[in-house]
Formats: sequence, structure tokens, C-alpha cells
Amino acid sequence: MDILAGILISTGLIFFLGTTIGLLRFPDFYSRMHAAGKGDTLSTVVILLGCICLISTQGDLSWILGLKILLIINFIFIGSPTATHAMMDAGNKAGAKPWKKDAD
Amino acid sequence: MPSLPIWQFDVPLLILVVLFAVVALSIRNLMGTAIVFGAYSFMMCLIWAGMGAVDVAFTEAAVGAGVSTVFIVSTIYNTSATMPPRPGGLPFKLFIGVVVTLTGVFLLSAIPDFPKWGEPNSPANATVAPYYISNTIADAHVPNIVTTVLADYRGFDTLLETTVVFIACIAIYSILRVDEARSKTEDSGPVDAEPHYDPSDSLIVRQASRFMVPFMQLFALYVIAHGHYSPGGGFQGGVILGASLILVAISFDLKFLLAQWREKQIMLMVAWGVFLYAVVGLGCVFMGGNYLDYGFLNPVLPGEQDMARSHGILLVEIGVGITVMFSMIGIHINLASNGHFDRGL
Amino acid sequence: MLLVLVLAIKGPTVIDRLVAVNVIGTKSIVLLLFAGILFGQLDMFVDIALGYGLLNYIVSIAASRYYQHRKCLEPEHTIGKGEVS
Amino acid sequence: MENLIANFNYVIVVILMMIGLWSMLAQKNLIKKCIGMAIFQTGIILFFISIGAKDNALIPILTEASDHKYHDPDVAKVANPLTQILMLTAIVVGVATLGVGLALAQKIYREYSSFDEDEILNKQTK
Repeated sequence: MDILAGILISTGLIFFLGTTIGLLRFPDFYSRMHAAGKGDTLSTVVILLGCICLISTQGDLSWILGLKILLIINFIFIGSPTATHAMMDAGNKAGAKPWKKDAD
Repeated sequence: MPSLPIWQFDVPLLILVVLFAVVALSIRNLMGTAIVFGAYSFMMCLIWAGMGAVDVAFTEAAVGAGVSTVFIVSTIYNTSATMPPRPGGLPFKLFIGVVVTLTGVFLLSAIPDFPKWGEPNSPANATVAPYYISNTIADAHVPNIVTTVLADYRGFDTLLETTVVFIACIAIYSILRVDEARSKTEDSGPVDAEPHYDPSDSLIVRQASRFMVPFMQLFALYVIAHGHYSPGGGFQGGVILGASLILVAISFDLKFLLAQWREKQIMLMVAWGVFLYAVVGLGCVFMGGNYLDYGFLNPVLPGEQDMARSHGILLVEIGVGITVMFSMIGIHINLASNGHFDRGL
Repeated sequence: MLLVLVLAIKGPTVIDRLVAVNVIGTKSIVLLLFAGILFGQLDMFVDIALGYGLLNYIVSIAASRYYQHRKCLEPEHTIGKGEVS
Repeated sequence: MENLIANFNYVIVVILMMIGLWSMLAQKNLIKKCIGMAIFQTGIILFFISIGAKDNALIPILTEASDHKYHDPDVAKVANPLTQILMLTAIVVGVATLGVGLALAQKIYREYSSFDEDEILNKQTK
């Protein structure tokens, strides 16, 4: 179980590294959003799954904790893409220009 | 065994907090300031958690993620986000800088007199706190010491703090509310040209909020009721309840919220919370005890004297929760609609 | 892990900061859970994380509503380099 | 260096208070003054919380687990609850006062359509 937790958490960290690199390196708002929206949600979910694996061996009440973390995952899965959508819409309406190759 | 101030966890966060504060204040666009201030509050929440103050962390999480940034954003929404660049003023800034630096040097010179970080026998930890820690179970059967101290041992303190929140809500009403708001007519136009409301946008946001809001309210009730055994209590639950209704106001429309809760009802509920708190205290006096001494309520409440204290704490927390919830909503509807109660953020 | 995000917070426009703050909010959930595991009392910290998971997206929705209604991008674009005073 | 780490929290407190004070005094923009007030306040909260922290202690919620005992707990093993409740209420009250400050700023903007202190003063003298 611990090995599985380690694998999941490190996978999540790799995804998160990709997210941050994407945030820093992508040229315009929309592609940054792309990196943040996908990578962030996925990495958080994977890390939280790893946390469930990590705690599932301790104590007899750990299934409640696991259930709560599953709830967190559920809410992140709903909330984070919604926020991404709202921000993307806002950026579109506010007039952020998409990046073109010959622009800069 | 991990020690409580986790140095590796706290020290980088403390440095980050200072960085965020500087960045937040040095951005020229006020929207940016508000958003970076939100991140600042996230960091603060992590610091409280790292120092073992889970209840404070919970409050900061609810307030920072749900409420305070929304207040700032709605204020900016009704005014303007730009800061025109001003030339000059350098001597003034230098003067202020000297003053602030002098203050800082004076404060820094006092540091060696303080006890070390994490000293168990410092004066703050040695006087009255050990009594609270060792007697909370015997007195009130509440494992969460913070709840006991909040509502029982220092009940007066919390009563007055709740009153302060109440007064702040009233103050905002009297400052911002305009007289035409009562008639609710459309032609009492906004003061500066506000953008028109577009009902066709953000269907996804509306549906997601429709899904999330019941869970938030359920969770908030859990937080209030379970505050005896885990972090939580009236303040946190009230803020989360208020934030859920603020989310309704944001994702649907302000009118949608006001159709369900009239402003008169909101003000009444704010007063009812404080009233409930005070009445519980008065009930103790009628039962022959001191003000806010819940142990004397045991003829009314189930259980022996210690369990009666526990239930009295629960009643008081509900009062706090009602006040905090409705004052958050009251503050939001005033700030978001610039006192007109017709449309807003 | 978060140090990289500090760079993101200095991103060029306001709305980029919004993205970065959203990411930071999600990551604080993870960090809170890690702190709970370090303390060995995860059952106390999981409530805070749950609250965060529920409330995290209010800020971004509020700020994006601001931009949807205003329909004008902030002058930080036009000022350009002079954004930090 | 050892001394600095041992008192690092106070250094940060002082720095945060300096930032808040500077922002309240030197910034001309009313909203930034409000935010400076909030930062000053978090400095004070940090002071209280870090004074209440103890080495090798756990959070102030008693459980039946490991070295916490339900009855007769070890006092040195539990963080100070008193400072925490003071600051818990201070945060909520702080957000209410922040709301009052923002409301005042909004009212001022309604009258003078500006957040800038100098402009407001100019319009008043006219």
C-alpha cells in the first residue's frame, strides 16, 4: 500500500511540475489556462488518492478519513473546472488576445 | 514524533507571506491587489495549521477563501480599479519610510526580551491556559479546548465580539444604503454607469453552484454541530453558510438572493443571533447561576451539570453562527450593489 | 513546490494572477493534508481541507464575474512594464 | 544565527507590521489602506499564535490517541488554546471591520468619484 501511495504521490508531483512549467512558459492567457486547468486538477486528484492509500493502513477509523478525502476529490472535480471555465469566459469577454506566432 | 512548529514547514511560508504582502501592495491595479491578497490569506491559513492552531486555520480558510476577497472585488466592481500614476511625492514617501523604519527598529530591539518560539513555559502559556487544558473534560465534556474556552470560560468575550460583528453590519447598512432602495424601482438609476446584467452568460457556473451550495450548507451545519470534537464552531460554520449564499448571489443574481431573503429578514436574523446568545446567558441567571454559567441550565437541558454546559455551548454557537452568517450576507449585498439592492456583482 | 508559483504570481496580467491563485488554492488543500499526516492527526485537518475544497472556487468566480460585466481589460496591459511601482 | 531562527517569528511579525503601517500611511489609495490594515492585523495575529505555540506539542483537541489522554492530559503537550480563541474571533471581527472600511471607501467614491486622497482633498476645498 505504501508503495502504491508513493507511486501516486510522485506521479501527482510530476504532473504538478508540468503545470507550473506550463504556467511559466506558455505565451498567452489561454494556453496558460490550459496548463493550469488540466494539470492542476489531475495532479491534486492523484496526490489525494495517494494520501488515501497512505492513511488506509492506520487505525480502524481510517475509512471515514478516506471517505472525506474522496469527497474533497469530488468537489475539486466539480469546482476546479467550473472556475477554469469562468475564468476562460472572463478572459474572452474582457478581450485577452490569443497569441499568434507572428505577433511577437 | 514530529514537533509542533515544523520549522521546515513554517519558515519558508513565513518568508512567502512577506513576499506576498509586498507584491500585493506594489501592484498598480487594484484587482491584482485583491487577488494577491487572496493568495496571502491562503498562506496564512497554512501557517496557522503548521503552528497547530487548527481552529484559527479553519476560520482563516473560510474567511479568506469565501468572503474577504469577494468583499474587495465587489467594492472595486462598483468603483474603479485603476490607480492613476502620480508624479512626485517622493519626500513624503521618504519621510514615511523613515518613520516606519524607526518604529520597526524599536520593535526589533524588543525582540530579545521575548521568550523563544515554542517555549512551553513562557508567561503566556504558564498562567491560565493549563487550567483550561486540564479541566475542559471534567467541566464540560468537550474535547476541543478552543470551543470550551470560546463559549464557556470566556463567554463574555465572545458575546461582545459577536456584538461587534452585529454593529459592523448595522454600520455598513447605515453608511451605504440609499433611501430609494426601499421602493426597488428600476428608474432609481445607479450612480455611475454600471454595466448591464447579461442573464445569458455562465450556465455552467450556475449549474455547478446549484450542485455545490447544498453541500456547503450541510457541511457548515456539520461544522457547527461537530465543533465540540473537531475544529469548527459557530464562527466557521457561520462564515461558510454566509459564503454559500454569497455564491448564490454571485452565480445567479443579487435579486435572486433578495427574493428569498428580504433585507428586513436579514437584519432581523442578525439581531436574533445576538439575542439568542444573550437569552441563554439570562436563562442561566434565572436558574440561579451567574451570567453565561451554563451549568445551571441542567433542569432544562438534558444531562448532568457538565453535559448541560456542553449543550449550552452548542446553543451559544448556533447564535454566533446565525449572526455571523447573516452579517456576512448583509455586508455583501450592500457592498456588491452599492447600497441599491437591485443589481450587483 | 510552491516556490515556482511565486514566479507565476508575478505573471504579466491580472487574469494570469487569477489563474495562479486558483492553482495555489488547490495546492493548499494538498499541503494541509500533508501537514495533517505530519502531525499524525489527519482527522482534524481533513475538515479544513474539505472546507477549502468547497469554498476554493468562489474567489475565481467572483473575479471572473467582474471581468464579464466590465468587459474591458484592465489597464495593466496598457501600462505594461510599469505595473510594479 | 541560532538566535535569529529562535526568534524568527517575531522578525516576521515586525516586518508585516512595518509593511502594513507603511501602506496605511504612505499609500494614497483608500483600498490599499484597507488592505494595509488587514496586513497589520495578520501581523498581530501571527504574534499571538506564535506565542502560544509549544515545541513538541499537539493541537488543542484532546483525543484518545497515542500520548493524548482524555482525562488529565499532559499540559506541555497541548498547544495554548487561549491565544487561539482570541485570534479566532479577531479574524471574523477583522473581516467585518474590513467591510466597514470598504463601505466607507465606496461612499467616498460615490461623493467624489475618486480613491485618491489628494484628489478628494482638492475637490473638498473647491
